[in-house]
Amino acid sequence: MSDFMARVYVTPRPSVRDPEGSTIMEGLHQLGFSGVQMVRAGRYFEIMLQAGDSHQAEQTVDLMCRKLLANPVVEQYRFDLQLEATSE
Amino acid sequence: MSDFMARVYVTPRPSVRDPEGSTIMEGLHQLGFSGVQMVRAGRYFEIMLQAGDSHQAEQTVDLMCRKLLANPVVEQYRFDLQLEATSE
Amino acid sequence: MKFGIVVFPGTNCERDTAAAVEIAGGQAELVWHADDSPLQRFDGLILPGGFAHGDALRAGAIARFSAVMPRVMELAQTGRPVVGICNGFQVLVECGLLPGALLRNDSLQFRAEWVHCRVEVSAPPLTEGIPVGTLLYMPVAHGMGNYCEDERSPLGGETLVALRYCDANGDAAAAANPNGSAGNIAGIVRGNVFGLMPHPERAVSPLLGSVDGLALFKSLTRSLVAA
Amino acid sequence: MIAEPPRDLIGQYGITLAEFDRILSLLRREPNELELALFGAMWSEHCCYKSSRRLLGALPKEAPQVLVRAGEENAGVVDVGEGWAIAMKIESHNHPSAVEPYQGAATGVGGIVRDVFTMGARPIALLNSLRFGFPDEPRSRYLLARVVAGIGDYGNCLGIPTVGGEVFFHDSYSGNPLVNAMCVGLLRHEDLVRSAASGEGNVLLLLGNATGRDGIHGATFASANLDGDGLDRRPNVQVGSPFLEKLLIEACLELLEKDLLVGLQDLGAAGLTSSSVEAASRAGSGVELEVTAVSRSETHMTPLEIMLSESQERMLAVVEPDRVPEVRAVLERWGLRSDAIGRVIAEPLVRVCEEGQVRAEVPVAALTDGAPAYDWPAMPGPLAGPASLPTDPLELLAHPNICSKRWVYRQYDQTVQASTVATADADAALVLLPGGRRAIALCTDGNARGDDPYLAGALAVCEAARNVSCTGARPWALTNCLNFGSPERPQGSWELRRAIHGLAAAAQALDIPVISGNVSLYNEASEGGARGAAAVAVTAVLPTPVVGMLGLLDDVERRGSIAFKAAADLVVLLGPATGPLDLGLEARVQKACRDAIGRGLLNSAHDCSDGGLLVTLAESCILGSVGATLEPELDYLDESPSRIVVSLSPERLPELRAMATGLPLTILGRVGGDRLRIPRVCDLSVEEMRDAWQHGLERFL
Ligand SMILES: Nc1ncnc2c1ncn2[C@@H]1O[C@H](COP(=O)(O)OP(=O)(O)O)[C@@H](O)[C@H]1O
Ligand SMILES: [Mg+2]
Repeated sequence: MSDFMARVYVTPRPSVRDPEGSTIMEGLHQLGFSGVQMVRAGRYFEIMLQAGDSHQAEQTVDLMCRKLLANPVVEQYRFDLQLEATSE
Repeated sequence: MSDFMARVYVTPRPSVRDPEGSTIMEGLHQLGFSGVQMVRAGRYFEIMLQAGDSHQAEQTVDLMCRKLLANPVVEQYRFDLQLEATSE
Repeated sequence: MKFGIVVFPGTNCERDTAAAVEIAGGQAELVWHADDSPLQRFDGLILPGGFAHGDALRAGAIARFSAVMPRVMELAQTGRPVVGICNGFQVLVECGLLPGALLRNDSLQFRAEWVHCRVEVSAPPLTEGIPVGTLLYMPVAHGMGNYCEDERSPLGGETLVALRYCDANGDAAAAANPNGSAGNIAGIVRGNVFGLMPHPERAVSPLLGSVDGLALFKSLTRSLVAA
Repeated sequence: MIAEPPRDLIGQYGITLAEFDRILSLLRREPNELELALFGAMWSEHCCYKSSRRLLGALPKEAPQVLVRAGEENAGVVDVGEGWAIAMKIESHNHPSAVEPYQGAATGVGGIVRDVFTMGARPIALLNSLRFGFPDEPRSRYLLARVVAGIGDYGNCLGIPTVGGEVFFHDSYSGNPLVNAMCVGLLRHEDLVRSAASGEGNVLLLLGNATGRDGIHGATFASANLDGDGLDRRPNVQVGSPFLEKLLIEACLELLEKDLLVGLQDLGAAGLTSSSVEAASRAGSGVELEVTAVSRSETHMTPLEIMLSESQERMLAVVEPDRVPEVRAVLERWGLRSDAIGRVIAEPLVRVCEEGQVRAEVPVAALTDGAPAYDWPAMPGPLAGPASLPTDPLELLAHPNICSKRWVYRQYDQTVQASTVATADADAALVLLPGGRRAIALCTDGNARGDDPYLAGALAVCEAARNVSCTGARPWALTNCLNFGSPERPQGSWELRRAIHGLAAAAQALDIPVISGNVSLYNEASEGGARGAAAVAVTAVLPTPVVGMLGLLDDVERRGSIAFKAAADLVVLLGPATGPLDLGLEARVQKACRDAIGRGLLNSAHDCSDGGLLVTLAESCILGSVGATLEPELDYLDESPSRIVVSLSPERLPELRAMATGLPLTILGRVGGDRLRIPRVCDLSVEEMRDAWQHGLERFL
């Protein structure tokens, strides 16, 4: 078994309104960050998990995202995986 | 001026309790993802901005994080930057 | 006439909802989320408001996987009424019994206030006998009530808008919308499954400010008598 | 077994040299570091009230309705008839909110809720009292927004309606905001639980959250500077989980209903230390704890860290050994962790063990009764009064301290539990009692007008009671939170003393028992806003005694409300046109108002406070959507106490006069039209007044 760190990024689908992103953009403009042209606000998860190998880890994390972490109606996700440690 | 895409990751500081992360972990266990050992729940931002060069972009994004995007008392942040396009 | 009121960890409107059912002449029994025994003994189910699992991730995201949920789906299939109020609506949407999604309020703030809603459909299970255009005065209290349509299965056809936020004159104006929901949607119905953000169980006596919520509960119990 | 003397450590645990000598004489030996830490925690201002204990003796605590007196338990309890009782308390979370406003305010709510359900009461209402710097400062706006979100998110998630509160802005609070939270619970008399750890051999079960390093050394931290690289030396900010708290409430109430517990005690400041010591002290028993049995969320925690941790959402239950399995079964159903961390022992000692080795052993009484009490030298000093209010009527109505606080309370669920009587912007909230005919009235009030802290204390009681009386309810019990600067400065000590005297005198005169409360001292900021002990220029907050009032209303159909109702009604001022505080007069004005409401004479009643008659009248117009025309030439901005503006149909006037014999009573004018017309003061439409009043706060946010 190996330990993996999955980093999952969940963002609103492009066609879905993102009031949090817009509010943050306004806030940044107010603070003087006038060069900001777009902000999308999403969620980020760090997940430590055990899996037999990286292929299995990838499948597991993908399933987690589809079942729970992202809502396909309004969200999209991507993730990356990193091997942290391997034991026998 | 160039266009940059900044990806900002905000997470609870390691010593700070993360009740949402724990609840999500329990949810994953319930769903049968028993290999999950830790979940930290954070926030993720995609920001398009204009800056003179990558050094300036980096400084700007860092300032944004400190001033608005992350709450240093309970959160930490990191970000990466990507050059999207350059105009004169 | 007996209603099951489904209680998840973090649900907090189960007592109010049970009381409203009783005022409307029905009986209510609480059903624990971990209970996976059949629910056929109930004439209908209500998923009440609250914060199941603390709204971790998204409201209703984790509750949807409770042991009781396959039983809820089962009962919905038999055509008996299944009603989700506030957090219960969020659970119904997450589990796919109703289409769409409920996003964070566009103000990014929790909103607790009294609103008017216009009845758009006069049909079981909740608005039977209430004429289209009737205004109902009820409180909302939620942080994620911003209804968003699923582009892949838009409203229309078998899923209808049942309630819209409106002003005191019945206009579905933007200013009357507490959360930014598309088309001022406050509630939707698909056959026997009804979801709404306002809290009818808190509008059941003049002392509380309105009896309009009671009309919905009465319609619910009446629809059963008729069935 | 006992390690070497830690003389050099005493400052770190907030112990003075004199206090250390006191410890030596109580123990008749040197304490080790852990023992010293236990003393430091139990002898902190927060736990033992060393600077206020003696002063609090002045408060009237006795009355026939009192079931649990102030100081006896985690919250006070009063009888409200028909076998029901109310438990209530208010508490400050000022310092944590200054550091992290969202979590500070949220955990403040969590803490006070635990104090109430630990009595066996189901929490039915929350209130709060907030103070910030003026909202033209960005930092004050940020604090306001985050505190309100924190209070709202926590209470909303618990499903407890937040039914009332107050917000006040003044520059003295800009470096040190005040966040006071109040919780009200309902219980049957027979369900009252005590927190005593009694019965030798009974098991101590720690329920809920795992223990981490949260809030350790909170006391020392509170006086450290918060700038620059100080960040990483901060203790962990306490983070709340209302979801876990909700599970704890339900599980604990179920355990109590099934009669499975001997005692129940929440963990608040100083965590396991103060809860186990208090529980033992209340039973006259002792406790033996095994720290390794405590579930921890962090590695390598020392016994000291485990004993002092302030991790949120934990409860200590005292259980008979053979009931433990049943208790665990209930907890498991709610998904809650429980650790058997110790037992009740006969010797009145607190014994802390690590893997069976004794690490600390201290007599309970040394930690509690042995705590020092101080009478700090007191001397009057100049007080910065509040900034004056604008005199232009529309500007006045839009002023942040006058305008509607809708921006705040629409983030609080007020209607959950379906018992809140519909009254937006009421003088006091009404919450139905079981049966639906009777109600309790609730409000919080502070008063920063007094240039004299005595008046601040007395007026807080009077205004709170007047607000309750305006609903028709009889003031029945009060709780208080005393927010002051350092008592070690003579002026601070004087302010505290005077305020308590004022509070006591008013409570006495109005015949209202004080059933609980909390004291928060050292509310000061150094120049520049950061809190700091070593600061050059120190600004203390205005002396801020806050009162939470409970009233009892026998027939909710006969209730008072602010809004003018009917055109042609007479507008009458009950009470003097002006004059200093006269407690006897105050009591009679309030009683007359209650009696008149009880007889159904009045169509509205609204108390007169900040902004004077002008604001009172404008609010009755705005909420009633109707105008009024006033006649007499008075000072409509005068803020004298003991005044209530009522309206009634003209033919009922003789009855009101009969009821108010001996009281000043002035006919002000009539309800009607759509403008408020006051000679030489204003002629404004109700709509323009509403616009100013409703959006006053939003202009800043
Ligand atoms: N200002 C006050 N007036 C009346 N009672 C007070 C006051 N301050 C504290 N008390 C009482 O002293 C006891 C201890 O208070 P506190 O240490 O705040 O309780 P806890 O440990 O439960 O948080 C409580 O019963 C409280 O009601
Ligand atoms: Mg306590």
